[in-house]
Amino acid sequence: MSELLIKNAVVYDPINKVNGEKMDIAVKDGKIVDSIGNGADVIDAAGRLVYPGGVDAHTHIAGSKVNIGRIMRPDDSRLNNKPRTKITRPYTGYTVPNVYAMGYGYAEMGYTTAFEAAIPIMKARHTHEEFEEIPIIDKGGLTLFSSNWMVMDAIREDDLDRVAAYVAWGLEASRGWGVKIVNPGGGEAWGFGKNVAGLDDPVPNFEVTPRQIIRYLAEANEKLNLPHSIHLHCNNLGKPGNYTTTLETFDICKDIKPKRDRQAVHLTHIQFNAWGGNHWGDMESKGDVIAKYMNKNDHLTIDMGQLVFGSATTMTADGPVQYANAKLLKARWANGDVELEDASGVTPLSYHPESYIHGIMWAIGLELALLTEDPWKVLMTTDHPNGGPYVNYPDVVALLMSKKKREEAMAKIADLTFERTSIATIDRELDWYDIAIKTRAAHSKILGMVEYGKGHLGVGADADIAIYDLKPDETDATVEHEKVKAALRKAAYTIKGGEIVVKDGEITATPMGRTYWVKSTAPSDAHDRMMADLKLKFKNYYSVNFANYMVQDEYVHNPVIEECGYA
Amino acid sequence: MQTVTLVPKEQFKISIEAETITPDNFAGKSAQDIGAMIAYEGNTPRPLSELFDITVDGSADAADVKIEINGNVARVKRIGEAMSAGEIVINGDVDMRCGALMRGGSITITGYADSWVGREMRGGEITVKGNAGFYVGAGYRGEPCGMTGGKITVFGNVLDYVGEHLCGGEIIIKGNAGILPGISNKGGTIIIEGDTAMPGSEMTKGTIIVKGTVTEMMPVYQNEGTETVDGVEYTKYVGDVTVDGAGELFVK
Amino acid sequence: MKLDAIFISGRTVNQGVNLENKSSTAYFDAAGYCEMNSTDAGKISTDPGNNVKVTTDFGNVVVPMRICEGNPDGLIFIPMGPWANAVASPDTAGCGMPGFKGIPATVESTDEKAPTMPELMARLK
Amino acid sequence: MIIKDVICPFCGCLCDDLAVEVENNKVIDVKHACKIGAAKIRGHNRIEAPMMRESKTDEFREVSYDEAINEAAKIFVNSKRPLMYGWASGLCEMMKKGVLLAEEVGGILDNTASVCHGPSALGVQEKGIPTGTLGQFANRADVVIFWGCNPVQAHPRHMSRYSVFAKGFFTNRGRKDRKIVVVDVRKTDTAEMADEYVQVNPGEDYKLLAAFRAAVADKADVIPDTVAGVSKEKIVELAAAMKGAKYGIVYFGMGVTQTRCKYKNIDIAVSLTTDLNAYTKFSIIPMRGHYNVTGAGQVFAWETGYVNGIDMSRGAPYYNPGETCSNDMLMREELDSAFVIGGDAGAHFPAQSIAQMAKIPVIQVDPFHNPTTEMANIVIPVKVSGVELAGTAYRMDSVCLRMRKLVDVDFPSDEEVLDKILAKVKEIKGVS
Repeated sequence: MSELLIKNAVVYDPINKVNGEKMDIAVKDGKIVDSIGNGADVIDAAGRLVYPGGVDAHTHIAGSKVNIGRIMRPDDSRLNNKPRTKITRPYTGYTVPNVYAMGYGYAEMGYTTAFEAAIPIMKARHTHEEFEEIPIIDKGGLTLFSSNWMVMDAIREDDLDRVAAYVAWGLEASRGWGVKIVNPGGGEAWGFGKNVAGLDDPVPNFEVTPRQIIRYLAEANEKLNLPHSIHLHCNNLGKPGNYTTTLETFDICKDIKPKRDRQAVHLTHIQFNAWGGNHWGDMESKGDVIAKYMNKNDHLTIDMGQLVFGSATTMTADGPVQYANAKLLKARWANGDVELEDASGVTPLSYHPESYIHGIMWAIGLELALLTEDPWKVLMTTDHPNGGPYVNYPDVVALLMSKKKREEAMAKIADLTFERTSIATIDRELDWYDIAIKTRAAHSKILGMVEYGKGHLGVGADADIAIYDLKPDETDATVEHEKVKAALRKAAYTIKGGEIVVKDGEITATPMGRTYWVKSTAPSDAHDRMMADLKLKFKNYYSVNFANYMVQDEYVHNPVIEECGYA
Repeated sequence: MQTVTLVPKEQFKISIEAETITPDNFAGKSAQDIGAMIAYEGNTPRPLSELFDITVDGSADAADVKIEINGNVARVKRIGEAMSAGEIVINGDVDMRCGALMRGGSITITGYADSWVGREMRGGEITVKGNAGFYVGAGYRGEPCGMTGGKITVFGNVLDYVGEHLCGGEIIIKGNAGILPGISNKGGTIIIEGDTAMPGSEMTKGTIIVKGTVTEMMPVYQNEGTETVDGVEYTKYVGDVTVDGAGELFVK
Repeated sequence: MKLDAIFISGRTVNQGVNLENKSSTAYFDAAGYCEMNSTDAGKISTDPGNNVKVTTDFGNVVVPMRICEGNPDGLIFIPMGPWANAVASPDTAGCGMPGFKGIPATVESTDEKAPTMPELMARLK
Repeated sequence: MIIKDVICPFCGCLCDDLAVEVENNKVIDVKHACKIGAAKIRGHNRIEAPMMRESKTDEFREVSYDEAINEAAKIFVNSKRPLMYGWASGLCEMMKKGVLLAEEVGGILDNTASVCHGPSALGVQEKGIPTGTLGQFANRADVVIFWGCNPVQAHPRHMSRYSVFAKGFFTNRGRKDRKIVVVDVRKTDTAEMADEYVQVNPGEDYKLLAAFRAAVADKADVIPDTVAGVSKEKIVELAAAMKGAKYGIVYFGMGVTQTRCKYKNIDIAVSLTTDLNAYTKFSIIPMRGHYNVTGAGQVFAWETGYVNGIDMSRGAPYYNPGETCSNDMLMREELDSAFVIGGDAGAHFPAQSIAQMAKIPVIQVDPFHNPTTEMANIVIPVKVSGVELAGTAYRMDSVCLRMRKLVDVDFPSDEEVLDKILAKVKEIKGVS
């Protein structure tokens, strides 16, 4: 591997508390080193902005939901088309890009790691087949446990260790990195077209409540000492008045002591869950109330789920909400329930500034980020492609950094929005340090990927580096927001594992990334109890045999395996 | 005024994609410039000069450009794609997607127009003197809207799905139409002077008038009695009730 | 005497069994026949095992006849395969799918021999 | 030795509970499979060696793999409009190589769905598809509708494993817990064992489905006395039965995709299913034919954004069934070569389309002699996927499994042949 020296970089590396210092970065054998010989290739950053490679902890980039989105939407696949070149395969698609555009698009923006937000265990092989085709970026996935019969049965029998044993087994079966909970219990109720109304509404036929599902999985998560916390999509998403459920949910893990230096729970795309009012007519933002809670509590992190006007393809394991949206908007609707495990739905739609509802949703995402003081607590995401495609991240960054840009955007948004939100009154403008936290550092930290060299530029980190064509010292991001957006959209350089993969926004190399997964162990007696129940379920209820279920090694060519378990 | 005349040099067998042939692209260009433009014969790029004898008379803006194609272009696709102004006259048959995404100007086809003529049309006018294929004035796969404006007139017959996902504009078929004309019509007008079958399925808005015979009716329309349109009495149906449709279907 | 009928085709177990064995006589037995109900068979005065000639606007084929009382009057079935394709419509109706079902046809009894698979394909070269 | 949990390489059921006995590298017995699956795994007349011929009426002459591959590469390089059809009997691994080759040669990538469930994808593009995994239906469905499909003949173990006799968590009495309805133009074997057989006039499924929608929406007054040969009473009665289901499932097949109105039948069937979700839980699923045609659609979708009929001639994929599928192209006589791999165009295209293939060079990559072989100029035999080659396949409900290798043979795999052809094409074109 070659050696590389990046000179005169203006570096923002929050994990190492580097805040816009001009420095050189030395790279050797794909890692950041403190110094190298003088034979190395040199990139003169010449005072330009340098970030660690972007990390996206919550995005839908691979698997059965993304692919039914593609199959359903040739109208999307025909957008953003680029013919093949010597280096790149063809690009297709805007909200559901093909696997090549998926990887190239992230790399062009200086991103080098992305985590798939939902893997149904029974369809995990599909997710990994797509991982193996997405070029350049490193990947991992969050495995769904939230309406799983094995989990709910163990909870009903108050057998926490058996819950942990199944989580350990499920993560290995799906080659996943963390525990994903979506509308806990609702997926099972959706099996007969129903839903759970709130945290204490028992799941039909299984007699456990969403609160219990969250609590047991959170405790199991810590017993197993997993690198990431539970990753939770709250009940009642997309319903006016749902913020009360969200606040109740926040409290569930308040007393849980995480085993690692991270949050006890991460709650995702909270924008969709921070709605006041009782119905569409009186819907209003509760972003401020959520932010107040965030400012008073440290056991949790959230991510925005920012809305971007234009086309989107909503996809989530929250089957009921996808059906409700499709019915309301008369949109196309795919539903994909997975036996014994979870629901899922895919609904293409588009967001319009003229709609005050979409205006409120747009505002809430920004309120969460701007009203929560500590930037580490609120990650920037659009829940790609639910709030909007990830290629619009630079637009969201510009909004966070510039009140002027917010005002320009607000001019086109329905007036009622501003009676129901506080966005127009917020002056805060985030700086380059905050943005580095919200687009790399905090993502890596909540995932437990810092020790794997992600999201920072300290010695020993992976040499994943983004150089943007903008000089922080000579650019007023609060005013020149177009320049900010353009610079972040096409990186001057993206370096992945020490190799230059993007130059002036164009792909120059397409190495394959790695897949990170967790191999954790629970006590053997709990494991045996779990396996007995699991074998019974395969015999009686699964439509595939146990021997054909787990993802095999052939599907993870470049694995990085975190080993952990009971202390 | 600028007139561009194209005469195909050979009988093309493999379809040629020639989306460059529009008044917008030819405006103010010389025969040499036009000849250098690339069309694709299957996977092979070929300059227009290899495919057509090109003569240019005068120079003008798109609105005053007239392109005349004399000869068989039954295997030349996408002529007039996304044109905004000017005129194209095709003396003969033309292949698929003629006038797709058209915004303005006019296209006249004296012979047969293959499928997807006027696909996703926004404005302007297309006249087909002969017959036309499937999906006249329809949309692309998965798009909620096909034609949103402009006018298509076909003197002969058309095949199935004419005006599918029509969101606006007007389609007049003087001959017969195949099955399911005006399916998912959201607000356009279709007049079929000949016969057709199963008109207006999933229509939510807009108008379909069938002056000939409807050989098969969809079982989803409310009979509202008779009504006279332009002096002719029809039975008026409103539907499609399964989509709470307020479309109006006039049947003899 | 010619019978006007609607032609359809489709899978059968035996056609499936011989899907990878198509140059065998077993494949002919599995896919080279025409089913109709006994009333229709009576109309063209033929018995099971005798050959019938099926003709559509797109071609004709001779195959042995079998009785299937499940067929309504005027409906004939030839399993998917070269014999059915001899009379199928190449028109893809604007969506890429040719015409394997609902094709107007005529059926008449015949003394002609039923072609083997290679013979059928040879007709097209 | 007995290899257990074997996955069957024949139909979309992808049964994964087979037991195959192998003795010195030969399959000698297959257990738990249906007749069709057992026949495929036992295998029979395979093509022994690569062969070529100048004209399609000549006798084949045996050649080396290299000679056949070089000739195939030349045909590709000289083609302006090469069709690349089939893929569905192969594994996902080789399909990815097929996409790569199609991009390099600017070809038309199409799979067997275009004569099978291609129209289903067009219907999904209009309305989406409320569906689930087969075990979801086995565990929950109490109203089961087979519309235009005949699993007794086409998917023999479907009813016992998934749809009719399976005993699930909420359906532990199996058949007794289910109302089976069959809608077809004739009384098939599946209709014989149903609780209710609804005979629909050929080509009129679309109107019948529309009538069901009206009945479900309590707007039966617009329904005439009979629709498509079915009485209004029967339509209203069945609509009520559907609305009263705890969990309804519609299985549909070639009866609706191949008949008049084609994809619009699936379009409106999905709408009916979606409408029913306002009253109860209803799903719909296509009865996919080939064991990995679903995989072909999945792989092509994540590689190119589209499921079949993919025109790569402009360097970026373009999709438009009715313009870019195999039979569209053959009908318009605009192909100058055809490459058939993991599919049998000769046996499953209309004769008039095959007549066009007779005029152009045809390359076949397949283990077995079949009607496409009769049309071919170059034949390259390969391993039988799922028997002699391990890899990935997708079941009809998009659950993907890994097929095992049961025996070793010294034929190359289809993937290896594709790699070699691509390398030769690049060499001839002088690209790296």
